[in-house]
Amino acid sequence: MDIFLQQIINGLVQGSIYALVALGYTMVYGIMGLINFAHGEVVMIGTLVTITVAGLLIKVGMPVALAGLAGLIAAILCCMALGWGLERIAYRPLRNAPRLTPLITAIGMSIVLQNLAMIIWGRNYLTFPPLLPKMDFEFAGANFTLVQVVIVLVSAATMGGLLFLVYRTKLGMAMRATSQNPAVASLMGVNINRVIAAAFVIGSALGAVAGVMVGTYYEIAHYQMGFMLGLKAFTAAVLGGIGNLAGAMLGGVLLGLIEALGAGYIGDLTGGFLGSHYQDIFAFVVLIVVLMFKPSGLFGEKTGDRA
Amino acid sequence: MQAKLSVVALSVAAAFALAACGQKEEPKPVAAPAAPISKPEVVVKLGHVAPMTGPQAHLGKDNENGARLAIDELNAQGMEIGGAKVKFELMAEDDQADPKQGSIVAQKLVDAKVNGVIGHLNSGTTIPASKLYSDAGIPQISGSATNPKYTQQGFKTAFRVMANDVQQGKALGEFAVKQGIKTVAVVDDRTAYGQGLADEFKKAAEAAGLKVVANEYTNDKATDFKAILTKIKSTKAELVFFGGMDAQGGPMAKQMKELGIKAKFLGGDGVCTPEFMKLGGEATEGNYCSLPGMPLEKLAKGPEFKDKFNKKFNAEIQLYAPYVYDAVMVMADSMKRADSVDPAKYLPAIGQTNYDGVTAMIQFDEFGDLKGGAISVYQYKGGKLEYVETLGGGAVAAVKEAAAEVKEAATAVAGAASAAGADAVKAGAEAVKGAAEATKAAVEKK
Amino acid sequence: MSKWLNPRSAFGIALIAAALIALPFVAAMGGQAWVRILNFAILYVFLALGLNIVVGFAGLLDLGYIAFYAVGAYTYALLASPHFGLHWPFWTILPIGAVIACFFGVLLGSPTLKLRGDYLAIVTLGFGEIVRIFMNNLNAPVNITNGPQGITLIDPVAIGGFKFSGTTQILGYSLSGPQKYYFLLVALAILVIIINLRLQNSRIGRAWQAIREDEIAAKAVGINTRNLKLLAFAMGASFGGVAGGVFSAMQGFVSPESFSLIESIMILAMVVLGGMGHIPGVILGAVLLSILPEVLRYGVGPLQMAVFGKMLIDPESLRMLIFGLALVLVMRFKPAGLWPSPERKRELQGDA
Amino acid sequence: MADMLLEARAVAKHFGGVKALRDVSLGIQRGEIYGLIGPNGAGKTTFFNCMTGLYIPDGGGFTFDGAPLLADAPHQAAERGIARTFQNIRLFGNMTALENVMVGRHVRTKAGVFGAMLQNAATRDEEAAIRQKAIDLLHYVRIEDRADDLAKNLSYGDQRRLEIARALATEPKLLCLDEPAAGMNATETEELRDLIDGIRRDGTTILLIEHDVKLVMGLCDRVAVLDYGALVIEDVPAVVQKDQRVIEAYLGA
Repeated sequence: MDIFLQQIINGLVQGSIYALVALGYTMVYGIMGLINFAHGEVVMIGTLVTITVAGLLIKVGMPVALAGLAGLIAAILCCMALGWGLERIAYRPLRNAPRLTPLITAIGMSIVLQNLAMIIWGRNYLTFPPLLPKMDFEFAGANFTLVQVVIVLVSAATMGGLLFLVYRTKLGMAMRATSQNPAVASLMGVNINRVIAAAFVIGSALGAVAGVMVGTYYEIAHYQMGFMLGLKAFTAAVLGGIGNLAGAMLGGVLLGLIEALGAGYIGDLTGGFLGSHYQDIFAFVVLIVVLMFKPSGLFGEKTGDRA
Repeated sequence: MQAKLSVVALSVAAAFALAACGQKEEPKPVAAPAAPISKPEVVVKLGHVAPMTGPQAHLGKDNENGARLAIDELNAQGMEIGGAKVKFELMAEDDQADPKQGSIVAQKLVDAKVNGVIGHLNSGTTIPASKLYSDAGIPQISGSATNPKYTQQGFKTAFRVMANDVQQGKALGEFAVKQGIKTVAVVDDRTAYGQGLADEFKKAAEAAGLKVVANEYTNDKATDFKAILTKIKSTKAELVFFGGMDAQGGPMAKQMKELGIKAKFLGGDGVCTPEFMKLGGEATEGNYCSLPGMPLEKLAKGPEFKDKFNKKFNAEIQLYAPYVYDAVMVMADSMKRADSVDPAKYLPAIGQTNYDGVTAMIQFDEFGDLKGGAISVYQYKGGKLEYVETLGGGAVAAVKEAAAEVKEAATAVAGAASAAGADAVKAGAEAVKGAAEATKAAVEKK
Repeated sequence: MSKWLNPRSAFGIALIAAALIALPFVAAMGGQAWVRILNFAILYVFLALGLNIVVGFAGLLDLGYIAFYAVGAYTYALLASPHFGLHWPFWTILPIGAVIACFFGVLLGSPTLKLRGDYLAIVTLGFGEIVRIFMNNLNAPVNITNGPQGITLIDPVAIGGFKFSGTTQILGYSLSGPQKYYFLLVALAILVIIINLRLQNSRIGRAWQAIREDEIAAKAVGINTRNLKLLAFAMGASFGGVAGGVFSAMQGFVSPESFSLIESIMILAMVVLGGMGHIPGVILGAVLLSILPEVLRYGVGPLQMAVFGKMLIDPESLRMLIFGLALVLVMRFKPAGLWPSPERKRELQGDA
Repeated sequence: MADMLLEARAVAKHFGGVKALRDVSLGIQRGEIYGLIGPNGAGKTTFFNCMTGLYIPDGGGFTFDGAPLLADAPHQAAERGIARTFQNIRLFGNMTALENVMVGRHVRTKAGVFGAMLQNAATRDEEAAIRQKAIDLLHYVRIEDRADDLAKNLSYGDQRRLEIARALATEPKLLCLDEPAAGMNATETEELRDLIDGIRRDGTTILLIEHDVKLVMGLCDRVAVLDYGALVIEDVPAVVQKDQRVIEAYLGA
C-alpha cells in the first residue's frame, strides 16, 4: 500500500509539471488554434535563465531564497519577451496562411531556440541551484519532499489564477470572444492582435514558472530538456481536450499518474512482457483509446455540426 | 571448408609477401600529393567523428578535445615517419549520433583520403561507418563505441581502445558478487550501450548466483525515475545496477535517496564521470562505477594527462577523452612502427600494438578489441572517485573463440583480394559466411 | 498522354534525364560523400512523396510517418541478414515490406479517422513512437528486432550476381557503390513520381482532394470518406515501407534510433516547405531540406574563416541554427511553400 | 397512391433539449418538385441532414425508392440517388469548376488505385467519359466558360450553379436544393427557376427548401410547411397559401 501511495505521489508531481507546461500549450491553442511546438523550448529557456541569474546572485552572496526569487522573475520576464517576440515575428504574419504553415514555423523556432541555447549555455548538463530547503516528509510509508509539495501547489494555484483571468476579467472575456470568432470579436472592438499577444505572453510566463519548477525538482538542466517535456505536455493537453484549461490540468495529472502506475504495475500484470520500457507508450495508448471514444478529448468541446 | 581456408591462407601469405616487397619501394604516402622527397613535411589527416549537436554533444566535444590534445602533442614532438616530418591534422565531424549521418560523414572522410579515423562515439554510428572504412581500407580506432558487434563484423580495420560491453558487464557482475550482495535490480536506458551492458551484467550476476529481483527501464532523455525506483524499493534489492549515462544516472541516484532507497548504486563507465557527481550531488556518495583499464591515478601518465587537459581546454574531462587520446596515440605509434602513414602499410602494425597509454597498456586481440580488458571499479567518496579494485580480463573468451574463425577468414579475404583477385574473394567470402554462421551457433549454444 | 508527343516537353525530359544520369558523376568530383548525400536526398524525395499522399492529397496531418519507414527497414533487415539467417533477394522483400507497412497504415488509420487535424497529429505522433519503442524493446522475451543493438550485416541489394555495394567496372568506367544505388534510387523515385502524378489526376486523387477541401461536401457527393482516408494511409505507408527497405540495404545496419520522431517532423517539413500537394514542390522541399544541412556542414566553417578570420562559433552549432532559421523564414515569406501548385488556368484540354 | 420516391415516417431529432424535428412524416412523389418551407429555425435543414445521412435521426426513418435509407451513411445516400446542395455553398474551393463536377462522378465510376497507377484502357476510357460528362454538365448549368477557374474564384451565382452541376453529376433520382435562391437578385432567381424546371423536365425529382415563398409557390407541385420542427401542412401551393396556420407561422406571434 505504501508503494501504491508512493506511486500516486510520483505521478501527481510529475503530472503537475506536465499540467503546468500543458496550460501554456492550451492557452495559445484555445485562442488561435496553433500548436506552439516551441513552447517546450520556452520552458527550457526559463530554466536556463534562472540558473544563470540565480547562480550569479548566489555567488555574489545574496541569500538563496532571494536569489531564487530574482531568478524566477528574470525567467518570467525573459520568457514573456520571448513569447511576445515569437508571436510578433514568427506567427503573426502567418495568421491567414495554410493550416500547416505555422506548425512548420514552430518546429523551425524550436530548432533555432535549442541551438541558440546550446551556443549560449553550452552542451553540458547544468546543475540547477537548490533554491528550496531540503525537507523530507514521510506519510504512511511514502516519502516526499518540500519541492514536490510546492510543485503541486504552484500548478494548482496557477490554474486557479488562469481560470480567474479567463472567466472574470475583461482581458479574459476578450480572449474567449477571440477564440469563438476572431472576426466578430474584432468587430466588437476587441483588439485581436493584443489579445493573441497576451495569450502568448501569459503562456510563456507559465512556461517560465514550469521551467523553474522542473529545475528545482530535478536540479538538472540541458538545452534539449524542453523537447520531450513539451511533447508529453502537449499529449496531456490533447488528452484533456486542447483549448480547455481545466482539461489541460486534468490531462497533465492523469498522464503523470498513468506513467507512474503503468511503470509500476503493468510489468507485473503482463508477466514482465510490458515493463517500464514501454512507459512512454502507455500515455499514447490511453490517449488513442480516449480519442476513439471522445474525439475531442476528455473536456474538449464537441465540434459543432457544420452542415 | 577446411580446404577453402587453406587456399585462403596461402593467398594471405602471398599478400604478405607482396606487402613486404611494397614496403621497400616506398610509394608516396596517400595523403601527401607532393612527392615526399622534395618536401620534408607530410600531412597526416585523421578523421574524428562524434555527435557535436544533440543530447550527447557534451561527450562529443570531450572526445574531440581528447583527439586534439593528442594531435597537438604529436605535432609538437615533431615525429618523423619514412624520413619525412609528419604533421597531423584533425578533421572533426559531427554525426549527430544518427546512423545515417554517420555513414555520410564516414564517406566524407573516405573521400578526403584520411589516413585513419578516430571514432565514432556511438556504437550506433560506428557500426555502419565501419563498413565504409573497411571497404576503403582505412584503419579505425574508437575510444568509446562499446558494442561488441563493432569488432565482430569481421572487419580488419576496426579497433577499439576501450573494453566492450561484454567485458565490462561481466566484470561488474563479478564485482557485485564479491561485495556479498544477494539481490539486485537492473535498470537500463534502452540504448545500445546501456542495454548491452545491463544484459551482460545480468548474465554474469545470475551465473554467479545473484538474484535479479527487478528489471526496469528508462530512456536516454528521461529525468524522472521515481516510478521505477519506487518499484525497485518494493523489491528491497540490495544493489541497483544502471546501464546508462551520467545525465540519467546522476538524477537517478538523487531520486533514490529522496525515496529513501538504501541500496547501493553500481554503473559502468557512463556514470564514472565528473558530470555524474555534479548531477547526483551528495547522493553519489558511496556509489560504485567502473572504467576500463587501470585508474588514471594509478597510471604514470594519468594525473599529467588530466592537468594537460584541464589547462588546455579549461574544462573537466567528461568521459572518453583519455581513451580517444590513446586512440590517436596508438595510431601514430603504429605509423611509426610501420614507418609509413599509408593505411595499407600501417594497418598490420596496429594489430601488433603494445603501447603504454594513458588509460591502459594497450594491446589488441585478434578482433581489434582491447586485450585483457581489465576493468577498474571505483567508489565515490567525499566528492572524489576512489579506486577500489581492478578485475581481470579474459572475460569474453567463450564468445571470442567461436568468433575468432570469422576474423581469421576475413583477414584472409582481405589478403586474397589484393593477391589473387575475384575468385579468391568469392571463396573467402563464403568462408566468412560459413564462419559467421558457426559463430552464431556457437554463441547461441553458450 | 498527348503532351508526351510535344517536342518541347520531350526535349525537357531528355534534358532532365541527361542531368539525372550525369549528376552522380558530377557529384563524385566533390567526393563520394556527395553521391551518398544525393542518395539520401532521393530517399527523402521518396518518403516525402509518400507522405504527400496522406498530407498533401488527403489533407490528413500525419506526424508518425517514420513508423512505416521503420517497418519497411526492419522487414528488409530481418529477411536479409544473419540475424535470422535469412537471405531473401531484395525484389521479394521490397513488396513484402510494402504490404506489411500498408497493413500498419490501415492499423493506424482505422481508429483515428474520426479525429480532426490536430488530434490526428498527436495520435499519429504517438503511433510513430509506439512503433519505435516496440522495435527498441522486442529483443525480449523473444529476440525479434535485436533491440537497441540493431541489426548488422544486412545484405546489400543484388540483382543476380550484380551487387550494389562496392565498386564495379562497367564499360571502362568505375561505378562506386553509392553511384549504383543512386541509379536504383532514381529509378524507384521516377516510378513513385509517376504513380503520384497518375494518382493525383485520377478518380481516387480527386476524391482525396475533395476530402481535403470539404469532408462533408465530399460525403454528400457519395465519397466513402472512411475508406478513402484509409486508402491514403495505406498508400503512403507502402511508399514508406519500400523506402525503408532500400535504406536498410544501403546502410547495412538498422537500429531504432534512425526512426525517431524528429525524422517524421523533418519529412513533414519537406512536404510543407516545398508546397503541399504539389509534386514538384514536394520534390524540391525534400531535396533542399536533406541537402541544406550537408551544404552547411561544408560551408559554415570556411565561411566564418573568410568573413571573420577565425571561428567565432562552433560550425556545428551554427549549422542547425541556420537550418531552423531557414524553416522559419521560408514559411514567413512563402507561407504556401516554395513551389505551391499554381492557380490553374490551363485551357480546356481535348476537343471541347 | 401515387408513386412515392421518398417517404419520411415520424422522423424526430433533438439537440439537447431542443426538439428540432417532431415526428415529421411526408412523402415525395416521383417526378414532382416538392417544396419544404418554414420560418427560420423550423427544422428544414435538420430534416435535410437527417435524410442525407449527416445526422442520425432519434426516431422514425426514411424509405427511398422502395428500400429504407441507412442512417449515418451519407455516401450511401448519394449512391442510392439522393444528391444535395448546401445552404451555405460547400464547393471544393481549390479545385477547378470542372474538377468539382468530376468529383461528382465518383459514385458512378469505379476506377481504383491500380487502375490509376497502370492507366489501362478501361481507366483511360472511364476518365475520358467522366471529363466529357462533367463538361456537358457545365454546359447544362451554363458555366462552361468557367470550367478551369478555381471554384472559390467563381461568382456567387455561378457557385450555386456549380454546386447543382456537381449534384447532378451523381445522377440523382432526387435532387435536394437547400435555399438555392438565397442571396440572388431577381434576374438570377428567374434563371435559377428555369434551371430547376429544366432539371425536373429531364426526369429528376426535386426537393426544394426555400425562403423565397414566391419562388416555391410558383415552381412546386406540392409544398410542405414546417414550424417548430413539426409538419403544419402538406398540399398543393394553392391550398397551402390560404392555410391559416401557415399565415400565422410566417407572420409569427
